[in-house]
Amino acid sequence: MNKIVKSASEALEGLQDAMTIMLGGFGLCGIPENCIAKMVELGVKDLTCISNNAGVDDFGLGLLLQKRQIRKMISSYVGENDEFERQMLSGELEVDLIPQGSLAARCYMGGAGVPAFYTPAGYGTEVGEGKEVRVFDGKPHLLETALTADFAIVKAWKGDRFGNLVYKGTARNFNPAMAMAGKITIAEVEELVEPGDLDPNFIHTPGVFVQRIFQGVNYEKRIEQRTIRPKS
Amino acid sequence: MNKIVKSASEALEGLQDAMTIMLGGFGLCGIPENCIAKMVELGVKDLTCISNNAGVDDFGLGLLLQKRQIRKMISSYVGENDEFERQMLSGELEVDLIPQGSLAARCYMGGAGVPAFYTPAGYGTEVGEGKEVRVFDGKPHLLETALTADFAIVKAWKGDRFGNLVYKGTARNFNPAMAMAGKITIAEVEELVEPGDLDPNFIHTPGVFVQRIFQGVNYEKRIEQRTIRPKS
Amino acid sequence: MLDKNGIAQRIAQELRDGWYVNLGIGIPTLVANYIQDDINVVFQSENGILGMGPFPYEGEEDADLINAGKQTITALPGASIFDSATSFAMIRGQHIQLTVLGAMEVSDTGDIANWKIPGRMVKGMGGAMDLVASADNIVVAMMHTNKKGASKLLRECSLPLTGVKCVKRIVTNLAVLDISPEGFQLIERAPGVGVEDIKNATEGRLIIEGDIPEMKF
Amino acid sequence: MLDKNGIAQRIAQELRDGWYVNLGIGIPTLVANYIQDDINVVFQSENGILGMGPFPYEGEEDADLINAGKQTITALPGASIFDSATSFAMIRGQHIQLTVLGAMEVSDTGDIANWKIPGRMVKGMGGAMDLVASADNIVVAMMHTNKKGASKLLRECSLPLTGVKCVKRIVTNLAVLDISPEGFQLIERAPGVGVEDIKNATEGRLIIEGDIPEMKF
Repeated sequence: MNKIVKSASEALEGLQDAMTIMLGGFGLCGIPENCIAKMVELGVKDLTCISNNAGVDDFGLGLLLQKRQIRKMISSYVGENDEFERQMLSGELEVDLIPQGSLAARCYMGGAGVPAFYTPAGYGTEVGEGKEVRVFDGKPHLLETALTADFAIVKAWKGDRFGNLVYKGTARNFNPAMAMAGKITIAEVEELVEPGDLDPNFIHTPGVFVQRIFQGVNYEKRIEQRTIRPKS
Repeated sequence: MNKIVKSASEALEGLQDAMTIMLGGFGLCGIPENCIAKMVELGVKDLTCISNNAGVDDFGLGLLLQKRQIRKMISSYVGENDEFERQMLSGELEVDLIPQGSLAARCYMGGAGVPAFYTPAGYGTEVGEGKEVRVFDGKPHLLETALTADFAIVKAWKGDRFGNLVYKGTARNFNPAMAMAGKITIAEVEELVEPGDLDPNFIHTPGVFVQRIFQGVNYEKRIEQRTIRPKS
Repeated sequence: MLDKNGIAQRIAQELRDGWYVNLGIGIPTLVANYIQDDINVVFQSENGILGMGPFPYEGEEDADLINAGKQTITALPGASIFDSATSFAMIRGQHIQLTVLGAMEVSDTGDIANWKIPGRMVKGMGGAMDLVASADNIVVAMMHTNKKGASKLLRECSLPLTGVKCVKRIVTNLAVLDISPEGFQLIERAPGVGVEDIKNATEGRLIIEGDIPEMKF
Repeated sequence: MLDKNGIAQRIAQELRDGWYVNLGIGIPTLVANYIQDDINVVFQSENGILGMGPFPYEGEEDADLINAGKQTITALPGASIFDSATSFAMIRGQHIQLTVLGAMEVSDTGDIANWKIPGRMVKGMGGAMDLVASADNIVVAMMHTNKKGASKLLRECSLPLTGVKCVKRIVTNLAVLDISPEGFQLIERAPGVGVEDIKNATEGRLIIEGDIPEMKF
């Protein structure tokens, strides 16, 4: 069992125009930097990208937006991103905004084989328009459907050749749920370790969810809001 | 924030006849031995117990069955248990058998605020009788509802006074999902540790799900099927 | 009349020992500065942490440890980190006792609008819709009126909704109000603010019963 | 004619390098003894482990490390342990490539009955209903006939079902058969077993096309 590929290039083999891609990360934290860079280089286009955020102008998914490789974004918050705004307002970019918890659950359910579920989030708002409403215990809920993707691309801290992954800090975020929901799941990791180095008791993503894994290079790990307190 | 109670007795304060109780464990592995023993002593009765299994005649939930404290069992597999069989056939004990994956998911969903979801398990069988069927992607699914409990009682390896828990090996099983689904969740642990001793990155059950925690005593950890191989 | 810090300070009085609390961006974030010494609360950030601590000292920022506002943070002893699906399982499953968030408008039936202004760039709802649909206890921190002086406490929201019938309490620069079946129930006045001031600044139905005490700090 | 070990050995040939496999209790468990040297498979046990290894040496049993049959096991390097909800997320989400399980009856449309005999004590379906409803690839390991000599490969199951239209392949002491739209498609004969023997032992529709090869070991 060896899921190791040499590089982002090999990991992305089979990636085609118009595919649906999930990308882990929250803001710029825990994003698959190597694969995003390679996707820019490959020039695939008309992508549907499922990602909580859309990066900033010059980093993260913003890089794909600048090259107009994304046709549709499925996100919960698209933050400060001038190019995103321009494309959205001009109609070049289709945008589907989803409550963050529903987005996370829809990815998890997609990976877990649950095609639909009920959640109270978004009832009575435009998110609920056209969706089935059902009342449970006196409270109205929306029927939400699962999401899956042709490729799910996640970033982890450490991984082994079985595809077992551990994440660091809040860089975990959407990565585990999306790892479950890819037809092909690619994990880029900061460090490849030997099987057995990761304690089986403390693995965040079991290898069964991962098809390809590689050790990334040159992580920038940019900080969006560097907030500090004075040493008193 | 201190959720530590002195004993099983204090942990079970408020437990009353006819309540619904979830109990973690798979077979006799990872069961809350201290709380079960205390429940026998307290003599609460007419309980509805949600647990994957029903113990054996003289251990685990079998102890509560022997004292006829359980009115209804919700389980996936009730194994080798003569007293269980006798009570079930005589009609003293009501039994609701649920596919194991649906049972785990129904507890998880109960904790996660998802009142209902669709699963393919059990479609076309007696498990599906009376349940809504809906076809997704050509495949029929059953609508299953979430489970919650007045008390969820779980067994963990280590825990701290915030209620953070880690489990050991396959003693994890149903414990994390049930911990999420209790109105009051009690964790009995083999070892209480100081906050910060558990790496925040590797906590299985975040403390928010746990209301009471105590260090158990005299764990027997009985093995049901002791299987070994010869040293070659 | 209160400033933003005053609103945060008043909301801090709502916190109870042992509560898990989610603070939204803006005024709600300031609430953490006013926790009373004798209570312990745990802050959740919906990107995946319980036990969020203060900002790091300079040089100790960790790109892999941020809050939902994308700010660098620290983790306190007893913290736990989890993924987004688990985080919203906590929220949706009502394991978080209190959510404090800002609003552009609130209706007197407890509807809230805080994510979208038609004609302006939409950034998205983030976790707000999940939070307001789920939490038992939702306190809104907001200014009573907008920059033009128009009331933000309305009979009905004019902006696209974030959630319906979900707000429990509103703390503004002028008052504390609860959502009652009959409308905004006036609970407290801000220091130096009269009932008439609040009446004038409130478009929705306002219920005033007996003497309305001034907030205590 | 095959014995239980022979059935397991034949099923082992179905395994492909890199597959994740769930083996049920009984004959399926024996499959693990016959994995070819040149392939790597990972065994899942639905109580929460991937990378299940052989039984422990005497004295090394760990009460906290068991399989779904409640037997003490070991974990191989690269194993991972998870909770029941995650385990069935894997199963339901079709991340496990092959499920092997026993059956009391199979119908020629792929229905399976293996959990309940009316009038007898019911032990429960455990994970079987989730497994058969989800797996892409379900192989049944069973004896072709029951102890009274009656066929267990039927036109329709008489016992309560575990799942409908889910079985892909059946390996018995007599034959390998696939579920086709027309019924049981005979694929291979067990050593020394003739087509007539299989016909006589099969109550459901049996499709025999061309020469039926003997199993190779």
